[in-house]
Parts: sequence; structure tokens; C-alpha cells
Amino acid sequence: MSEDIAYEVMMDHYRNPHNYGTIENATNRITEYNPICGDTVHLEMIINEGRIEDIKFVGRGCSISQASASILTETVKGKSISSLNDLTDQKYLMDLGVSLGPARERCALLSLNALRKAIAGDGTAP
Amino acid sequence: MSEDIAYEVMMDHYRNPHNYGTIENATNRITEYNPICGDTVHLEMIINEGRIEDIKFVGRGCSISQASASILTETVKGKSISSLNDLTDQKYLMDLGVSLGPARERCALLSLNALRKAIAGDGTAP
Amino acid sequence: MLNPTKVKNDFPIFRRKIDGKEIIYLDNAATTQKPKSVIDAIKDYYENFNSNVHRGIYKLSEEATDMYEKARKNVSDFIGGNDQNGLVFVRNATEALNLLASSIGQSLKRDDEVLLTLMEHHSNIVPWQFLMGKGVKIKYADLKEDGTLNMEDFTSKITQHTKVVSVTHVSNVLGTINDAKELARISHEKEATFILDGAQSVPHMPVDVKDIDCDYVAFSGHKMLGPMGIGGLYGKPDLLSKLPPYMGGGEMINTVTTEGSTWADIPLKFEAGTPNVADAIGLSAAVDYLKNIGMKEVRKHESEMILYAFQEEKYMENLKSFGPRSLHLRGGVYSFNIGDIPSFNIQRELEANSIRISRASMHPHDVASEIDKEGIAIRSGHHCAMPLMARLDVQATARASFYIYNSKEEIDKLFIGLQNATARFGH
Amino acid sequence: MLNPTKVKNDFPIFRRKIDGKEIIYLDNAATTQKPKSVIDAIKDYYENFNSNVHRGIYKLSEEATDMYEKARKNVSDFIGGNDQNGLVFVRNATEALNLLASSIGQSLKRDDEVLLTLMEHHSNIVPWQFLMGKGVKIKYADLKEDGTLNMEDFTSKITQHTKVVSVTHVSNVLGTINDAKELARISHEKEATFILDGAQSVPHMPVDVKDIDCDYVAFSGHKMLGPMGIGGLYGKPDLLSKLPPYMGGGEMINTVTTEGSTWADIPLKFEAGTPNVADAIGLSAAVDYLKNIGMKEVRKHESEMILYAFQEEKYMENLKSFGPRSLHLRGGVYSFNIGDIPSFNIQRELEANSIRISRASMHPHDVASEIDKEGIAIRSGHHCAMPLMARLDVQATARASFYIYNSKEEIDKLFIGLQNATARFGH
Ligand SMILES: Cc1ncc(COP(=O)(O)O)c(C=O)c1O
Ligand SMILES: Cc1ncc(COP(=O)(O)O)c(C=O)c1O
Repeated sequence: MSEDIAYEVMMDHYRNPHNYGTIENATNRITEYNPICGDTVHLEMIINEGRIEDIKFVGRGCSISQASASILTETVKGKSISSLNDLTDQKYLMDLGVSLGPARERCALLSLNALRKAIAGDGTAP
Repeated sequence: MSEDIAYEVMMDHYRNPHNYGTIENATNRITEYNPICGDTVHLEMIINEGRIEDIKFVGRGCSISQASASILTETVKGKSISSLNDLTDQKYLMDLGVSLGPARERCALLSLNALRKAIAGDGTAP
Repeated sequence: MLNPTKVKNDFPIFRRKIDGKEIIYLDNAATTQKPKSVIDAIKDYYENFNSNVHRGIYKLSEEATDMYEKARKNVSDFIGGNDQNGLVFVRNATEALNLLASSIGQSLKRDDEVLLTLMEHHSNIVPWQFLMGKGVKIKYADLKEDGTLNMEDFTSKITQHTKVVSVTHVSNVLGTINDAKELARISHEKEATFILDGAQSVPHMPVDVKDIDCDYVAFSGHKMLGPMGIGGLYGKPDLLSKLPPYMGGGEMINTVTTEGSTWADIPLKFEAGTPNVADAIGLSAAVDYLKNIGMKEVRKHESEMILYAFQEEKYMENLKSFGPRSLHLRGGVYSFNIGDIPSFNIQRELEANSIRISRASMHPHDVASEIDKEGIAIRSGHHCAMPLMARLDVQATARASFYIYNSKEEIDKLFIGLQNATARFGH
Repeated sequence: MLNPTKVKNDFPIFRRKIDGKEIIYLDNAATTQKPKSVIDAIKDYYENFNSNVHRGIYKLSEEATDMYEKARKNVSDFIGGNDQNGLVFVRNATEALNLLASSIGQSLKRDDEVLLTLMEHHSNIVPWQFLMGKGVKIKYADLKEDGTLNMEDFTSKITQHTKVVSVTHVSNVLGTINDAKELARISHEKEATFILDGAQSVPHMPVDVKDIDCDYVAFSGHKMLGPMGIGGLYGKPDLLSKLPPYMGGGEMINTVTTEGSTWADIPLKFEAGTPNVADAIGLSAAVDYLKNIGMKEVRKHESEMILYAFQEEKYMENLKSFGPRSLHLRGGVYSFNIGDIPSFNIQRELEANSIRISRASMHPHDVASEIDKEGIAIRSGHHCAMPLMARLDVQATARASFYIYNSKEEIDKLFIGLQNATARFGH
């Protein structure tokens, strides 16, 4: 995937986010916030027997942070929690396929960090 | 007076200080201390009807601070307090006749500052 | 009249091109670029005079001490101080405000009040919040819709419990210029200490502490062409003398024994440890540079820049800019958004039922990122003023802030850049 | 092997002559001179990269942030930290120690004890004394006659009330090298926090925080070839994370509302306000310079210098030098007096019945002044260690302190200068 195409994919996710919304019977919820810029992502998910059965997000922020949230939910929905161990920051950024500056990388990683915290139980639930 | 001679005069005061000692019935006493270097001058004096009737000092410090104390006691003994108003830092340094760097000027002024404070009543007495 | 293109020649950094493009630097409220004379002053110090000050009896140290104290006098004079002992060198405005909150705070008690405003920078909020633990109350005067301070609200919130009023002279987001003199008058009427956060005023307009009659002023060297790592705290000498010290250590003492210590006179009482002599001298060179231009000229130039931005913004669809429109109430700070960027609220987001980035909106980060591609540096985010963001109900803004090397052509390029960015983004 | 004469060529200041004489700079414990590479690094930053860090989305700010964080890693690695988040940039060792005393102090209660030693610098005394107001007790471990720490006294003074032990690694007066590892071990056995004042060790010998197992270390950039205005506080990351912040403001927060605030992660939690990016980069260049020489070589050179001073001092009548004689317990600091310079005591002075400057004594100020005339810079005074002066019963000492650009020839000149000075003074 060329970087231009990857960028277009991201912009598409930004304009037409997937899994946008909340989940009534969520088991884990979290609102994560980037102190440097104020970008916000709120995640809700149902975790059952070590698997992310459903996940949705609501957010407000720049294209990178919101597109990334949309892509992340797509990526992890249905996956086992243990498989997340392999999803390092670096791998995730690489998968996105666009080269971001260090400042924007933090935007892209916001939802992944939120997800990790929610799973670790830092979020509120239900 | 050439600067060399002035310097010799100072060294003479340092080696053979005038008015060295204490005064039993002193009206004003003060110990003044240069925080930058630790030089110390202790002054004792009898002030009567606005006049410095007697003044002595005890001290420990560099040649400049101790010579200056000796010279100062000579200068002000018998003088009226009001005449001290004219004895500014600058005049005093000029009268000493040697050019000191800013750091050593503070040494030279230690006893004059002590005198002013003692007269203003900052010292202990009797 | 100030010629920004000529001024620009004095700043080595503008010789640099990034990806073949000239640098258009519009983030001056964050930090400013340095003229050659400032860089040279630092270099000259390290190459010819470097040594520790105040205690050395040898030549280098005497020279360095002399230069350091002359820098103090120069900076003190610049803000109208008539006693250089009222000028304490600190790292930056943040340290100055922490010093004040901590040292003044020692005498504050439960239910004493500190009055701030909703347009303060975090540096003039958090240090005061540290005092909440012992029961000190922090109040915030509100703004009016035009972005100026709501004086009625301010006056109603200052009470006989108010011990400290601390207000920014110029908002780093709205550009609002507060009436420091009037705020000082009201504060003193209530016997409150009046502190001015001068971080955004001292670099940009004539500031006279005597005329304002403020008790303390905080400012940063790096925001006024000077080096990083140095700033100023001005205080009325009699007040400073009574204030307990902040940090302890070398320089600031009179005597130290195992039983306890006594303090040096001001300003050294507040300068614990080896001071940043090189950067104090650098700041003094910055002051010389600014004096040479003239602070009235600086102010006039920035007014013209803002006026020009007001004229040109009209052609940008969906652009909303913040802050007062009257030029005499407005510094050279220009915050704006493309469309609405409301603060995050799940309920609200859900009702809108989608990210609702209507094509007309563009998040300020995206704005900054996009125009960076054209070599234009602006800031985006909360600008360390989160309570103000909440008050304005925005998540973030984009901000262009002007200084003496910025020209109208650069504003043209900013708006062209914005046009291009929204065009690229909008479909 | 280190060749000081070659090293000297890297330092522009030594090209200067004062009154036709080369500069012999022997006041390195106060501050050190700067190599060209450090001055260039600062210049290069201001000329090509200057901007505010951490928040800008544009290129300059991203580059500056990257350089700043690389500097942090370089400095952290230099002292053996294995997590750069444990390295907080501060102004100097004094600020680091104040930060620790203030932040750790928040959890100290009446009758908790802080154990220091009698050889501490004021910067490691006064900040702790600030806690006496709330009933914290400060104890001081004594020295032995040879100028080393009295370990028995130290061990007897550390109790179950001791919450903090803070000790200098190397005395800035005696040159004594304390056994930091052993002191850390004893402190931890008693569950006390162990703080090392590394101001005189980090510049002069290999220091490995992991090996020592100290909880915190404070040091100053300007004493290790780096610029003024920057220094380091190392802390074990888990301890630092739990420590409350010191200053409040920009950078160090996570959220700020009118109700209160939450903090950023370390190290930013402790870096309120715009950091001194330029000088952090300068310090990193200094670290590179030192790494290139090798800290073992630095240490060896200074040992040789001290040994040479021990050999040459014999020819100076009436010279008394202080501090341990064993080279492995001794850094490159050489304090001495010509004759006795006891501390001031009216009774004693009167008994002697005159100033009693026997011809054999020469006050350290006079010593420093006289040899300054020959271009040699040494310090005289209490060296910000008044409790140590009281313990040694001296009013002041003269001090020569060595670094990588000092040579044996310079020590020769020092002693010749002293000979000449006493000769001029003695009659
Ligand atoms: C109004 C205001 N106050 C205080 C500060 C803090 O300045 P510094 O980060 O230099 O301490 C700033 C700068 O961001 C500011 O704009
Ligand atoms: C042992 C020791 N600790 C602390 C300090 C304080 O260093 P600074 O003045 O750079 O904060 C010094 C320097 O004088 C020192 O020698």
C-alpha cells in the first residue's frame, strides 16, 4: 500500500468512521485524552472470555486521532485480548502506513493507549 | 598620595591596627559579617550627645577589611554622628586611595556598614 | 517605521529553508527567534568571561559579576523598575509565578482567597491551586462575550478575603489586553497583592511597573528574543524584602549553621545556586535590541498585523476568530478555527450521531499540519489555557502569533495556506 | 593519556590573556570553562532549530523536541540511568535538591529525621532546614580528623525516624569522596530515601546510579563543561512517579480545570514551563566531550594533579592543606591556608590582644587577590559550606580545584605565585 493510498484510507475513516457510537451493555468504558492537544477518544466494549466481542468509539479531535480510533476498532473487534500483546506502538503505526511526525504519532496512538488502559481496568465499567 | 603609598598605609594599619580592643562602658556594639567571605568586624563605641567619643574594633579577615576598620576608627573618633552623612561609600573608598576590585570594595566597606548599623541601633548595647 | 523584512535579516534562523521553503514563523507567543546580537552575547560570554559570580576575587569573576549585575539593571530599567534590586532572575515566567505562589502562600490561611481570571495560562493557575490543600480558595473572574475581562464579575469576586489577585496582562489565546492599571487599583483598594503575568506583554508593548503600580510582574526571556532558561520576576523592593525565600542554597544566605540560617538581601535572597549568568547577559542583549527598535514601534507593528488579519480573514469561509476586535484592547495573538470545534461531550457527540466533521470543519491540528507543509509554523491545541477552552466551549484552537519579523506578506501566505489546506481537506 | 595542554586548545577562553598573562583557571569546583563544541551546540540550536518543544506540530518544533529528548537520553545514559524518564532537567543541583526537599518534604511529619553530614554544601542544607518549621529534625553526621566521614557517627545518627539521607558524593572543600554505595546500603537498610549530591562527582569520575543504588542524584551542567542554567535530577522512575510535583504550570499537567488539576507522567511532571532546550542540548554536547575523553581518564588526571600538589606543597612554609591524603578517597579539590585562619571569636581575638596576623599568616582573600595578579584564579571564602568551616574552626580557606585542562605546570605556577605573594605580604 503506497503512502498516498494509506493516507486516503485514513481520511476515509475520518470522514466516515466505523463503529461510531456507544454500547449499552459495555463491560469496559474509558475516555482518553491527549494532554498535549486535547484530542479525545471514548471507547466502549464488551469483553467476554478474553475476547473483544464488540467495540465502539465516540471522539473529537484531529483527523489522525479519529481515523485511528475507527481503524483500531476495526482491527481489534473479535480479537482475543492476548493477541493485543503483539500490537506494539511501532507495529500499529507501521500498519497505518503513513509516516507521521512525532507529534502526530501521539494522536494516532491515543486510541490504542485507551484500549490498553480499558482492558487493564483503568476505565469505568459498566 | 600615590596609590602605592596609600596601599602601604593600609598594610601598616593591617599589621599594626589602631583602636584595637573593646570598650567596657560602650553604648553601641555590633558584630558585622560579610556573608560572601566570612570577614568579620566587631565595633564598640561610646556615643554621647551625638558624638562618637570613643570607638574600638576587634576583627578577623583579610588585610583590606581589617585595615579599613582601623582607618575608620581613626577617621570617625571624636566626630559628630551627623557628619557621617557625608561619608558615603564612594567618598570613603576614595579616601582610602587604593583602587580595589568590586569584591574587595565590599571588604573595605564592611566596617563602615557596621558603624552605620550600630548607630542606627541595630547592634546590641550596652 | 519598523520594516519586518529588514528585521528578519538580523535573525540567523531565517536563512534556513525547510524543504526548500522559507520559514514563516507564527508561533511567537510560544517562543521567539533570536537575533544575532543575542546569540553573540552568549558566545562572547563563554569565550571570554565565563566564571561564577559574586564570590570570586579574581578578574574573570569580577568581570562576570559586573556583566551580570549590569544585565539586571538593564532588564529592570526596561520594565520601568527604579531599583534593580527589585529584579530577580528566574528561569521563566512559570518559575516566577511558582515562587510568588509558594512564598506568598506561606502566609495565606484557610478561606483566604486568590482571584484569577478564566483567561489565565496554566502557569498562573496551577501554582495557586497548590494552595487549595490548606483551604485557600481560588476564584476565577469571567470573560465577556467579546473576549474581554468581565469587570463587573471581577469586582464582585474580589472581597475582603481576597489576599492575592493575579492576572495576565495579555491573553496568550485571545490577545486580550487587560487594564492592568485599573485592576491594580481595585486590588489595592481591597488591600490585595496585585500580580501581573507579563509573559505576553513585556515582549510586545511598553510596560511600566511604576505606572501600573503592580506589586509583582513575571516574564520570560525566551518570549522576547532572549535565550531560554532566563526570565524575570520584578517585585516592589519593600515587598520582596519581606517575602520569605523560595529555594535555599548558595548565594541566598547570610549565615548557615546547623541550627538554622539567615537570608541575604534582595535580589540574591531569591537566587539560590549558581545563576544563569550567560543567559541573563543574553536577555540583556535582547532588551537592547528591543529598545533600539522601540517598544511603541513593536506594539504598532503588531496592531497593524492584527488589523490586516481582520481584513483578510473575511475571505476565508467558515473561519471563526477569537478575541476582542478593538485594536487598543488587542495584542498580536490571532486564534481561530475552521468551523466549530466544540469541546468533547459524549452526549453531544452522540446526538450529532457521527463525528460530524462536516466538510466545513477542520480540526486545528489538521490545520497546523497542513500549513506546516508550506513552511508556516502556527500552534494548535489548548495553549496551556484549558479553563479558557472550557469557557469558550472549544476543544482547541489554531493560533498565529506575530512579532517584529512578521510581515503582511506572511499573513497573506497564511491565508492562502489555509485556503489550500481546506481545499485539500474538504473533499 | 589525557594531555591537558591539548585539551586546553578546545576551550576558546584560554586564548584570552589578562594583562598580558595566560589564564590559569583553578576554580573548577565553582564552575568550569566550556569547550568550543558546547558553545557551538548552543549557537547551532538558536541559529537552526529554535522553537518550543512538545506541543508544536510544525517541523521546527518536532526537531527541537527530538533534540531535547535525545539530550535527555544522553545525559541519563552518562550517569548509568537505564530509563531516560528518570532524568529531569533542572537549572542546577540547587534546584534539584530544593525540588526533592519540597516534594519529599510534603510527606514528612513532626519528628521525622533528615540525616546530612557536616561537609554539605549550603544547597544540601538550607532546603532541608526549610522543613524544620513543621518539626522535621535535621541531623549532621560528623567528620573524622582526616576529613573523611565518620561512619560510626553516621550509623549512630540514622534511626527508624530517619526518612531521608542526603549526602554529597565529593566535598567541594575537602575533596573527600564518600562511599556512596555503602551509604546507600545503610540508608536503605533503615528504609530511608538516599539522595546523592553529585555536583562534584558527576563531572569528575565515572558515576553509575545503578551500581550505587541511589534513589536520587543532583548535578549541575555548568560544573561539567556544560552551559549555565541547566542541570539534572535523576530519580528512580518508580519513586519519581510517586513524588508530588514541585512547580506547576505548562507542560507538567494532564488536565487543568477550575476545580483542580492532574499531572503529566515523568519526567514532564517536574518540568513546568518552557524548558531550557538550548542549554540541555549544550549539556549533552558537554557529555559527549567528556565521554570522548573518558571519565576514568578524567579521574586519573585529577588524582595525578592532587598527588603533585601534595608533593609540591612541602616547599611552602606555613601552608596547611585540608582533606584526606589517600588518593582513592580524594577528588581534585585542594583547600589550604597560609598559617592559621581560625573562625572569629571576640574572646579569642582579645586574648591574642591584636589582630595577630603573625607574619606567617595570610588571609585567603589576600592570597587569592595576590595570585590573581599573576593570572591565577582560585577561590577563597567559606565555599558555601559554613557548617564545615565551623567544624574545621577556620574562617575561610583558599581553594584550587582542578579539571581536565589544568596541568602540573600550572600547579608549579600556583606554588610560585604563593611564594611570591607571601614574600610580598610578609614584610
Ligand atoms: C500568559 C502566559 N503566562 C505564562 C506563560 C509561561 O511562560 P514560560 O513557559 O516561559 O514559563 C506563558 C507562555 O506560554 C504565557 O503565555
Ligand atoms: C557539593 C555541591 N553541591 C551543590 C552545589 C550547588 O551547585 P549549583 O550552584 O550549580 O546549584 C555545589 C556547587 O557549588 C557543590 O559543590
